[in-house]
Amino acid sequence: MSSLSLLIPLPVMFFGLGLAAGLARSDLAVPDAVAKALSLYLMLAIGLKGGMALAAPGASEGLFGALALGIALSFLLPLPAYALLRGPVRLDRVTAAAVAGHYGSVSVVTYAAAAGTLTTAGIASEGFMPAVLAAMETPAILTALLLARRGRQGAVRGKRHLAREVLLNGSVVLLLGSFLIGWIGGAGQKAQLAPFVEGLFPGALCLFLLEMGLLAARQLRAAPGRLSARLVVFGLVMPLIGAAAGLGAGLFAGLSLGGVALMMTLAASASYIAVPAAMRLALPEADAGVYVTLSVAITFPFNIVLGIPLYLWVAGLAVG
Amino acid sequence: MSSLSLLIPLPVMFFGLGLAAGLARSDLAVPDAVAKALSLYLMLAIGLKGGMALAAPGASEGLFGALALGIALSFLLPLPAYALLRGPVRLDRVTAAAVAGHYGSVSVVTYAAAAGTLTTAGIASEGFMPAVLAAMETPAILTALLLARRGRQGAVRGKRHLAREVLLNGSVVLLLGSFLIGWIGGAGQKAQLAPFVEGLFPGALCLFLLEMGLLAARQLRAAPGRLSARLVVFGLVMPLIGAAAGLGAGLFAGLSLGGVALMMTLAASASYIAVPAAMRLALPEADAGVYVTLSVAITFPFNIVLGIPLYLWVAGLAVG
Amino acid sequence: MSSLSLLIPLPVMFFGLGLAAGLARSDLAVPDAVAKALSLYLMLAIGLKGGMALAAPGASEGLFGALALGIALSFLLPLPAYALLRGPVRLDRVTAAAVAGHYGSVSVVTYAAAAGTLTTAGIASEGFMPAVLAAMETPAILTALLLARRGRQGAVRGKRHLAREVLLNGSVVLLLGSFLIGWIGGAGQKAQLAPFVEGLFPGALCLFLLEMGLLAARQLRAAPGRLSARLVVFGLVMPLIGAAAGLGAGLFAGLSLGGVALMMTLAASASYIAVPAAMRLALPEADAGVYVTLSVAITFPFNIVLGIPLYLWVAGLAVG
Amino acid sequence: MLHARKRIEIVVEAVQAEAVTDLLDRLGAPGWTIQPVLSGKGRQGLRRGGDPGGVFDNVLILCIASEAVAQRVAEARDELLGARPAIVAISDCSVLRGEHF
Amino acid sequence: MLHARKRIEIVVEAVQAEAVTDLLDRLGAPGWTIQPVLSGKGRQGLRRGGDPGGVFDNVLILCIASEAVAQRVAEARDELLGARPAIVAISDCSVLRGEHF
Amino acid sequence: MLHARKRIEIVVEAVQAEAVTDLLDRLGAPGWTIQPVLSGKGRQGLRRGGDPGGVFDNVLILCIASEAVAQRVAEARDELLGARPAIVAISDCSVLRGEHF
Ligand SMILES: Nc1ncnc2c1ncn2[C@@H]1O[C@H](COP(=O)(O)O)[C@@H](O)[C@H]1O
Ligand SMILES: Nc1ncnc2c1ncn2[C@@H]1O[C@H](COP(=O)(O)O)[C@@H](O)[C@H]1O
Ligand SMILES: Nc1ncnc2c1ncn2[C@@H]1O[C@H](COP(=O)(O)O)[C@@H](O)[C@H]1O
Ligand code: NA
Ligand code: NA
Ligand code: NA
Repeated sequence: MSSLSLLIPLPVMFFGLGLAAGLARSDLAVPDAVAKALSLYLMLAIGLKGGMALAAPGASEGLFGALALGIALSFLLPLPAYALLRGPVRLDRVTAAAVAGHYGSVSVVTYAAAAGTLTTAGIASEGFMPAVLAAMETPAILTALLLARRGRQGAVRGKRHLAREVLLNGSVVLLLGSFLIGWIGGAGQKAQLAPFVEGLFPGALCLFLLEMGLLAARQLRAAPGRLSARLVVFGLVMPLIGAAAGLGAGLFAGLSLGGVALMMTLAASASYIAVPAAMRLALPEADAGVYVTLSVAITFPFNIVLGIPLYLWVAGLAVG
Repeated sequence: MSSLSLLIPLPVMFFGLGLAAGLARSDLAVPDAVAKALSLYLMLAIGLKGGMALAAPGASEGLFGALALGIALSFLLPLPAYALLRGPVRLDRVTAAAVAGHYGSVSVVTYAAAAGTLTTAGIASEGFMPAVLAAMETPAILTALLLARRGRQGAVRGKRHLAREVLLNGSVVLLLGSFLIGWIGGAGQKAQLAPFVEGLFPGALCLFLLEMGLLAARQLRAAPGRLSARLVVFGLVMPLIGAAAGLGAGLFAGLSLGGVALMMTLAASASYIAVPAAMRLALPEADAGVYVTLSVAITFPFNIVLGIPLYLWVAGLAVG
Repeated sequence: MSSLSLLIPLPVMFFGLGLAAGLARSDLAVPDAVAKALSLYLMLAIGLKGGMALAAPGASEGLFGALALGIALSFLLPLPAYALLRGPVRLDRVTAAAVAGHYGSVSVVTYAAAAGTLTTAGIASEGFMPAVLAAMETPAILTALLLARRGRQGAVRGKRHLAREVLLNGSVVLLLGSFLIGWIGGAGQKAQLAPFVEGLFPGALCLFLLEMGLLAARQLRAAPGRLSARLVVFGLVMPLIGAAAGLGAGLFAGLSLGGVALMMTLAASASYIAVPAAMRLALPEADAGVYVTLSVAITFPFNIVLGIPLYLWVAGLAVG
Repeated sequence: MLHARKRIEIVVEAVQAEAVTDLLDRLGAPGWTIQPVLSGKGRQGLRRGGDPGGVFDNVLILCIASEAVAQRVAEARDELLGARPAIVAISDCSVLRGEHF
Repeated sequence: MLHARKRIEIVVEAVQAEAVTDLLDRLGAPGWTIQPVLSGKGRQGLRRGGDPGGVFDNVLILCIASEAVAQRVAEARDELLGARPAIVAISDCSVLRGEHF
Repeated sequence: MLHARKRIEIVVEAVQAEAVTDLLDRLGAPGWTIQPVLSGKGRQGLRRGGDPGGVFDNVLILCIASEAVAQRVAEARDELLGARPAIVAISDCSVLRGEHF
């Protein structure tokens, strides 16, 4: 039994449970408010923990390089995604742009799963990685909009909302804010916050992945005809392209083994909260069934089941 | 003071607080989403903890016997219940069948309270008891439907939903799923999950029992004329019949003291989530005010206040 | 960095984060059910912890004096508040009465922040202070109603609800109930409940203060013209008057340094749950935009940022 | 088969909902349904629920009743307006099972 | 520009909602919307949702449809009433984009 | 005592709600109320809210307004349909306190 458990981390098994329950049409459900609470908790804990780690002497070395490279990845990764989606996948322009935006941005839970795997394996990583996570959330939205508007007239609808969505997105604010608070104030209060920030983390991740599995199943059942075989292939190949780019960026920034693995994971992951909401607002013509399903039901499980161990292995070869 | 505290466990006092607040019409309330979250948490923690315990060498001995006996109890206990309800209590057939179904099934929180009492008293129990809990949830629903249809024509309404409710009921899926995950993957990650699975358990139980007390009060106030004196007596006697059957099954399965006490508690307890929902769907003619109130406001408090200590004492005599 | 962290406790920084996010119109949001759950948790934990502390030998000395003085403060503090609001602030009678009621009552989160500061600083306080907190919640409501009705005919609307609101207010019931349960039953189960009651406390407080910051920003944005400069000054001066009265009461009751600081904090704080709801019901003519905004967006931040350190310093001078 | 009835729709503060439904009960309404409201705008400006005291929460109360009851509700104007409803709108509808309303 | 349609409003137990919407689908309704209900009163007395099994939860189903569909719903009385709705109220309305309904 | 008004009911994606209420404000509506939606079905098939990004959440916007405002809403068809509402249904109602609407 324990050999299986070495292969599949416990939280990932809860994703499987949720997926199986949802596909079998069980009435198991996690209330929305609980899912939102877990998501707030994960961001707060990731931010605080990173900020506290950064308060250690010398820990901020390399921060700005990693931030700049992360932001560049977020801006640029939608370009190969868009090329694939317009070329071989043959998606309409607006939906292709919207999907591309998801792959430039990141998934907080995928990051959390990777961070959990590192913790279990006893591999350290740079304390500032949560800041990179936050910085990569929204630049891709702008690239997606430029791609969608290429050669077309017409203002973006709901500009005011959109600006808020990009600059003041709730995830970004909470991640960066908790990170700063942990950095400024955390050193002295680390022990006091440990039961909340560290003790609860694995359990909360299990519960949230259960909900992600249920959500993935719901998307798969709601949109059976929506994902063509080509789209599914894209959802499996694009993370590998992202991971390769993340590997380059991580090595260039001189990150540690853990840091490179996290950078690969970030680049490989696709947004499932911030970008869908922004796309729905800015590009209502794009098919939400496509981008939500692809991100949640194809790329997300691929990353947490196969991707993370793969990225960790490759990072080990490259750094070690 | 401490003498009272030895008699009444702390979580049970929170049930009393909720009941008193509700009967006095205080505006104290636990939001639905929070109650659902607590209920999900309790099932996940019970399942994981049991599964991890089962991963220990030799711990699965007796599992199948206990499972089979638990399922048999769930199928059969509705029969004496129905006989009492149709005979001395003089309930209409359909409501009698619906109520009977509740008493074959089980209550997760009653189980959690009993497990908490065992932990406090330092008494061990078989790691597989959460699987027995899950297995006993739904067989009773089928017996209830057969009793309701006896000698009558007509298909069950909403069959498709009902099959899902019985086989893929959310509680069953989450309990069994967490149990399996704990079994397969838990050994190595026990320490990491302990703050979540064990540290939070007593507190979460307190909060959930507060909500159960508020709910019991709401039911008692909403349905003053609904429970005849005979029904109330049934709600106090039926758990004793169940506990006696559970005692027999536990001894026959060769369980330890703790295991026998839990088996008695399971057999004595009445469902308040899965069975009410199934009955509302399948037997809309049955009076939901009767079965919910009886289960939540009579049998549940009886079990947690008097039943559990009694069953533990009797199990001690029988096993010791 | 650590010098700033000594000045501003971590939870207070989360209030700042929420406030900033809200004022900048970020879409960061804490679901209602989560805010309610956190509020229930804080009250349950404060009550239990106090009750358990009181179970220690000799710990109840001075309880009744402190209770009586707390109740007297709650009844009387609305009088100077009303005088200021009718005189220099020139508020209409009914709104003035409603606002005055808020300042006689207390804020559970302000108390929690003060208690957290004491814990961090290693300063002890009387175990019975949570009972004083509960006792001070509602007497001020009655004074507010008397002030509003002065010289006017006419029954109070919704009397039945109001009586419940005053006597059986959810916060009062949960605080007092948990306190009693902790007192009666806690001694033996302290260790078992510690992860829930103590381990989670700082983290839960951070999350709740984030929500309070968002709420304060919402109020400030919704009611830009509602708070005159004079009202804002009142919202900053009245806590000082309350704190002075609390200082006298605390010294008179013979409390320790920590106890005096808490008594000052209680008297200085303004209600933001129980009293607003009661006022909306009993005095619908009063402007809810004024009293909610003043309490949540002016007095609350003043107390947690400047007030608590000030009260602690003054208490040190007076007691030490 | 279909019977003509009135459909009464009232938006009111959540804290006042019980006062309104008590009035409907007294005026002989056969039933009512309370629905949640997320936010709204009226003479007092924007209202968004969800504050800790529930002070800014509104609800919508729906009541299907006979013409006679609707008449009485309209006539109980003063008492009804004492609960400060934001809207009281009445329209026509037909119901299945007229015996119930 | 505006097209006359029927507005069908059904209050029913949450556990029966799918039975009702399945019926609406079969009778050719172009769509429907399910809204939450906080509490209500009817012949069975007070009903307040939120119990753990969801047994006392109600929902409100809104369906805008053509006269013909509304007719069929009224005629499917027996099947509809099998789901034990508390209210089935039908009224007139006009819609933009008549092609969709 | 009762004054004739129009009842406008719009089902729309939650992310577009503010665009619709801004339009209502500009067209002179005296107020509006936003209600939650649990799930629904329309031309795009089943829609169930509650995904993390809120992408599939719908809301129902209710607006009681004068005939003139309702007219303007119907005429603002193009702008309104830019927000892609699923339903825009208008019906008759009467209100207490006509001065407010
Ligand atoms: N004309 C209207 N149409 C729909 N809802 C309204 C209207 N006027 C007011 N409301 C609702 O009633 C609440 C209170 O209105 P008021 O008291 O006028 O500010 C608002 O927040 C809206 O939810
Ligand atoms: N006349 C009515 N107007 C509005 N809602 C009603 C009416 N009658 C019943 N209801 C709703 O339907 C539910 C069940 O009604 P009943 O089955 O008659 O008890 C009630 O709890 C109300 O939510
Ligand atoms: N005929 C209808 N009656 C009631 N609600 C509808 C109707 N058509 C659509 N809706 C609602 O509008 C949403 C979106 O519709 P659609 O864009 O047509 O898929 C659906 O999920 C329903 O909530
Ligand atoms: Na990415
Ligand atoms: Na049983
Ligand atoms: Na005060």
